Amino acid sequence: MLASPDKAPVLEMHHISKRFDATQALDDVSLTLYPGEVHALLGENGAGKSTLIKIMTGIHQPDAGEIVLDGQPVQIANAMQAQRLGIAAIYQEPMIFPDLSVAENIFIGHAERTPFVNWGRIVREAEAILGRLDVKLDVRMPARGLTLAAQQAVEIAKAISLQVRVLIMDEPTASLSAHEVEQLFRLVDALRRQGVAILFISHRLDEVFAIADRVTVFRDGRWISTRLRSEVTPEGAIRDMVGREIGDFFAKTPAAQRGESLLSVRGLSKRGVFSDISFDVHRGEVLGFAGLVGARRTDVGLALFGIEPADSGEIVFEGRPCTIRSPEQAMRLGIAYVSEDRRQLGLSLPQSITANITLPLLRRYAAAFGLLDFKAEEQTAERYKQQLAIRAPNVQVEVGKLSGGNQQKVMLAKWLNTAPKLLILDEPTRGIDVGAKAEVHHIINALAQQGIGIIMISSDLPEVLGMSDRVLVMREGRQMGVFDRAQATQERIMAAAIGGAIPDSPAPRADGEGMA
Amino acid sequence: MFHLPSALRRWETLLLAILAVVVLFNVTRSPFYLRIDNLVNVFELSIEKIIVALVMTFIIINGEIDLSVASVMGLAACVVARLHADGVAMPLAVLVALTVGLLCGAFNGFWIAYVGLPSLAVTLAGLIGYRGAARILLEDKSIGNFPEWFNALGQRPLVGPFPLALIVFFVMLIAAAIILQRTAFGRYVYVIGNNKEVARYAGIRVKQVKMRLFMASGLIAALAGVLLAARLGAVRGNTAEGFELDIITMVLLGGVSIFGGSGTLTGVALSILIILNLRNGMSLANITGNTQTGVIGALLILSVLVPNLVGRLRALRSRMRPATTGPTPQPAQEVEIS
Amino acid sequence: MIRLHKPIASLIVASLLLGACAAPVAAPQAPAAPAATEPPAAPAATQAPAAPSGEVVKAEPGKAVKMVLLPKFLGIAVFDQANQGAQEAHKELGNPEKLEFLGPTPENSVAGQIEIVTTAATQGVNAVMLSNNAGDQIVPAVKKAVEAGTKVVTWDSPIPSAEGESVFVAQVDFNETGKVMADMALSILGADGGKFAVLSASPDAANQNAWIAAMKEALKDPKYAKLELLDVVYGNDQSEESYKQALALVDKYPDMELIMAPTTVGIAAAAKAMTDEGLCDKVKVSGLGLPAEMVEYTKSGCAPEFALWSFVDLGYLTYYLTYLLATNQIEAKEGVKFKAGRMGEYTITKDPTREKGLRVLMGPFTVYNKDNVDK
Amino acid sequence: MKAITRAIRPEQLREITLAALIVVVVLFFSSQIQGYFSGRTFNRVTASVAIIAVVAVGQTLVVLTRNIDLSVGSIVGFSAYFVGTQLANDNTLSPAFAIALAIGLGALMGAINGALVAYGRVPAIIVTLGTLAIYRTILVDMSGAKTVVVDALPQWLKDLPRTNLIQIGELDIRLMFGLAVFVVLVFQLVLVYLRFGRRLYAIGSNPEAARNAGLPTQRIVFSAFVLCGALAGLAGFMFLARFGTITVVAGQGMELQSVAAVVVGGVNIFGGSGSMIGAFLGATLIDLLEQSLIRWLRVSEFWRDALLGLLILLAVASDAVILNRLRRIWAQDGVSVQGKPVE
Repeated sequence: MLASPDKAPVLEMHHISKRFDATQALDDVSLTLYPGEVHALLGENGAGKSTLIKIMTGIHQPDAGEIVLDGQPVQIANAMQAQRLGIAAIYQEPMIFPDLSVAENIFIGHAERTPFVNWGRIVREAEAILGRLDVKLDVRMPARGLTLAAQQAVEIAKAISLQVRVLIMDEPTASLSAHEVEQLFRLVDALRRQGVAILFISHRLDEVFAIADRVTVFRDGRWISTRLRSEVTPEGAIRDMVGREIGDFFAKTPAAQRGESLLSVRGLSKRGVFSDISFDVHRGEVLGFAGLVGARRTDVGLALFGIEPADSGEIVFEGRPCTIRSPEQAMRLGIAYVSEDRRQLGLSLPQSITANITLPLLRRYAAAFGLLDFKAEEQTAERYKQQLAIRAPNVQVEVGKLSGGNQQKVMLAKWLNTAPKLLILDEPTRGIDVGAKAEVHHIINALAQQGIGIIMISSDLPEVLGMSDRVLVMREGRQMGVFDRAQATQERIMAAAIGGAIPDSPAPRADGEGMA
Repeated sequence: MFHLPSALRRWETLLLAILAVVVLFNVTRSPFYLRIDNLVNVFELSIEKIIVALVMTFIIINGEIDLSVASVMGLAACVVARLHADGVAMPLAVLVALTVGLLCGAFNGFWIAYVGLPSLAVTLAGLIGYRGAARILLEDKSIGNFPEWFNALGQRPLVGPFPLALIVFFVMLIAAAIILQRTAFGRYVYVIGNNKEVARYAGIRVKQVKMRLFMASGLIAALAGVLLAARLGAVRGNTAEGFELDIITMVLLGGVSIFGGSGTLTGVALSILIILNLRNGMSLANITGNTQTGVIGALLILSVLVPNLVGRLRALRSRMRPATTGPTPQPAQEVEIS
Repeated sequence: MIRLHKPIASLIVASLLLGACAAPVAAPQAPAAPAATEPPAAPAATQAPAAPSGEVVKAEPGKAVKMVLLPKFLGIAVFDQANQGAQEAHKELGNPEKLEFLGPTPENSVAGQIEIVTTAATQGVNAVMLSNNAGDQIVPAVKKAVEAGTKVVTWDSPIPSAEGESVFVAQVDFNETGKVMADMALSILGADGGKFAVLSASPDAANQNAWIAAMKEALKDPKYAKLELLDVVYGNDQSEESYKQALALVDKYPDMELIMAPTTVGIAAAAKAMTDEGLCDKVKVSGLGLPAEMVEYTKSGCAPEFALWSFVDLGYLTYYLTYLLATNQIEAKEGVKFKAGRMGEYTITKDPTREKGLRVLMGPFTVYNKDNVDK
Repeated sequence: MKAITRAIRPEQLREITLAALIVVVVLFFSSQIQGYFSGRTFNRVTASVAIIAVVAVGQTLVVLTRNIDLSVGSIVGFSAYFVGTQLANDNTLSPAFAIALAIGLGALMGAINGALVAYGRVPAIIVTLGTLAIYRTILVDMSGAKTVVVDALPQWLKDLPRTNLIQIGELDIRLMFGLAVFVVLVFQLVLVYLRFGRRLYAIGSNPEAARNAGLPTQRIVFSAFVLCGALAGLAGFMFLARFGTITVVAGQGMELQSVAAVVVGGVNIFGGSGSMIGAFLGATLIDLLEQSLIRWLRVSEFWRDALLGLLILLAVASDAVILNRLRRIWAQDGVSVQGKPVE
């Protein structure tokens, strides 16, 4: 299975450098891909992975260096040419056309040799490819409204339809649940057997070790190491990535004793979305929400935050029954919601770090005549910049220019600044690198210890298991059970999430809130 | 190789340079340009448009558009005239006209903010509908003979050489700049214009902000309409017809993105100065009619095109030279900093 | 420089004219008007009272006066014709300054006219010849211009309140226009009369409104008893809208036999609409039109009769009058007579169609029919 | 319900809603205006909607790509005037040449717009707001204020507007209307069955993804503007044929009319969705309302615009509300648009 040196490499990148303004994004890096290998590329955000991908797909041109395809030096001038050369990429943010049908999304840009669209063929082939992927979608429906996982599936189908020779997968699993990841891996395996070279980028080390043949690590735009999987350990890889040792992540200090009940939810329902959700969150507790993508966990979070209020059910917050119809209302109660989608829902990208952090409480910064106190705003931002170790030259930097991890920290700062009593975290570590992930986990831990109740929605199973005091599992809008830390195992949660029989040792305990 | 300091790449700097050229041209070409009465005229002749341009700046930064402003101006002027002709006291008539403007804005705002219709569609309907309402009020009549004090407000200097409308404009300019740059509301306008979901998820009452903006737009358009009535001393059904495109042109030349989320009042103020002085200069040089609008149209295009081309030329040059030299303008793609 | 001498000059002119007697309004000769109506005799009530002098002032050429001819907007044939006439007079009089022909765009007419008047005052232009499209909205600008020493003479379309305006050069008598329209209607519909409707420009068009009002007034005459005016609609001087409105009139009033359109755009669009829909036998078109635009329809019998005046002459006459006023050779006063080059003698009279204001009446109408339309 | 919602796609739903609104308008005015429900009304509306429909088709192409063309009115005027002048000077020019000239001129002006937007990267609204003024200025300067007069035009052109394609009883299908319908249908097919058409949607739907997918976005946007200009040029020719007398203000205001047609027709102003049929129905609905209101004796001339504005708003609103309602039913019917992996 290992890449055999006897095979000729399909793609070689030699001594590539690329600079943007003041940032040296890539500095003399080289990478070789062999047919039929899965080559994992590791590195913190900012290590230069994205830039390398964009050079491979023709979006950027290198300042220096050489690209060799099948032994021939090539110039990749644009995305179209990259496709023709058989290089395709699946990005971490799926690039779909919401108004086009699923089938067209798969075939746009390459299916037609003539100026005409052969609808019959497109639909048939799209169905065939998705069928192979084991994804059931009406390929004639517009892609608008597809979940991230479904979008990802469409992207993968598209790459497959391209019959690529080099497939770049930039965090394809970021939005997939464990079960979906397994499916994806089966697919990657199939592609590998067909001789496709796969450049696989992920922040989830367990996945990397499960699938990769070779592992290359970048740091700060430089090449650090390339090793066979058998020669590398997780610890070693992390050391290469961050240049230092990282302590045990995924480890919440268990709540010493369960605090008083902060939020109590009974029979929360929203027609057509979720129904009969009941649980409690106590002060200082992390309640994990596990489930497959599409299990409607986010919708429960949105209901609690008043974005998409529930139709029925009881919410008791700090002992007082209440209805939450709008985010302002939720904020007044002391609820904060950190969205899963940083770029679309979480941050105003062209605004500064400061402006983003102070946004929810902006009116508090109004001094005389309603004028904003810029100095106070900046102080707040500086405080969080230090507390959360946000890496940026200053707090006036546009948030859009930060790495994912730092953006995530800005989001956290934004909501911590509202001094929440209940913090809803939706995929708090999606798409951020190991180092940042550990830092986020430390922050969550610290917050819980301060007595904040936390709901953590996550598709990263090890994270859920490591960080939660209890785990609520949802499946297709229904609550499948609540597990204590002690009883929550990967197998049992997966079983609940996919609707199989839950292995019975140790016995699941109805947790006061009961099972659905 | 020429090196532009980064300040020069900013939109406002470009506008300032254009303004300097226009002023220089005017000064050298016409002996009348620098006369104080002419300089007052520069503003006075378009004062109502530039007042509305201020609130239009907010609307466009917010990611919306209001095509109905000119019709609201006309309607407010017609309301004043109609009520005056029917014997209503002038102050009351003005008050009613302002209320009507506010209601028009609220009507627009309701459909846009609460029903969620695109503002282009709603205000296009408003453009037709409010003009129609103005027609209903005045039919084929022209109403004037306003009280002397009312006409004087529009036609005579109030402080120094400045008439009321000009003072209103400068006060509003300062107020608008403060609101946009220094208050929570102004920040909301930007954030919503950039991405209204982010705003909603931050607990900002997006609908309320939009509603208020359109109400302000209606109110200020009505105020401008009343000022116009005072300046012209008479009102007809077609008063202020067609002003919307001029107003939008001013805002866009000011560097406000039509897609919302960015732009500054400094830019809009500069763009107003450019357009007004350019028009004045051309008028003084006896260039009128379509040629004037054509020149302004060309300026609008070139002001965006030229910096784009220069930027790409520089990018091209630097690409052709070996790597690690000078910085290249590459604003399009995000750069990771970590 | 001329402005400096103004008070003195006007004193001289005034004394010259002092004590003269009024003469009846001259019926000016319409040059090459193939089928002129009777010369519009001024109604008795508006007979010009005694003027100080009967002397006809002949323009002294060669004086430098800066003048601007300001049409409603640029790009329209009739205004260019007026400019032709004005340029002709300009050359005749040997004014060393340039005659500027400045105008706004159609969609920005009101604001544009105000701006041009204001700028002209700033530039120290001696006189502006204005075809007013802004109604009384232009008054403040005109007054300021007059304060600055710029004379404002209107032509084609006056300032309704006459404030600030020296004299209005009327192409025809506005009351006469109403009568001519009624006459044409009678002539087309025949002695039995019939029903007709008016397709006007925009509701804000002062000229058209005045003419329609005059026509309504004229219709009260028992002579027109059998004519019935059904409706007044507006095509906003746009081909598309006028065309639509003309057809709508046909649909709305099945027994309508004539569309009267006192606007060149409207009449052409209406005639085209009737032609396209094969309605010419049933519904005729008349009004004010440009011969070149109407040849087709007059010959086909769709628009058997329509009227207009010469815009070239209007520009020519306006220039003469304005030149005389601006050089202070005459004063804008009732009874003042002057000679306008090839067009002969004219007298400034009270304007009977407005409460205040003076006018010089050019006249007369030329009524066009199939015999003279293409000449 | 399920069967219906499965059979109908959202775009079609929009068209059905519009068609229903048109029926409601016709029924309402039939009860109000004598002799309204007749072939004559049909003839009036079809003859009048032909020109704006062609412009709206072009506008739709551009709007689908998340752009806008405000210069169409000036292009219509320019091409009507220029072709009119040529035909007036030389009556022997062939119809084919005249049409080709009109389309070519329009395409040229569209190409300028397109080049500035696609390759100059200037926002479309800025470019076309500018060329709206510039094209008109060139026309005014070029014309010397002369008017194209009917008398000077060749007979075939004068006859064109009254030429029937076919006549069904009282209903005249005019050649010009036939041409407009043909244009609508051709471009509807282009949108559905041509790679080019689908790419217009793709670009409007997600410009960044379109670039990443390797679509030649610049060329496609450029082509959309060229086609829009060409169609405006064709509309200019139709304008010339219909009105004969062409002054330099010809076509003024068509930019907003075409945008109104497109918006009422359910084309998303932010690109990515909509159809030619929808735009055509939108143009028809507006024209129908206008034509009906000017024939409605109950409202005076001065009430017309106020009512028209209100009705346009209601059309847009009802369309949006109905569509939302149906979408919700759709969702609750469980016609899933979620991608749920199945074991």
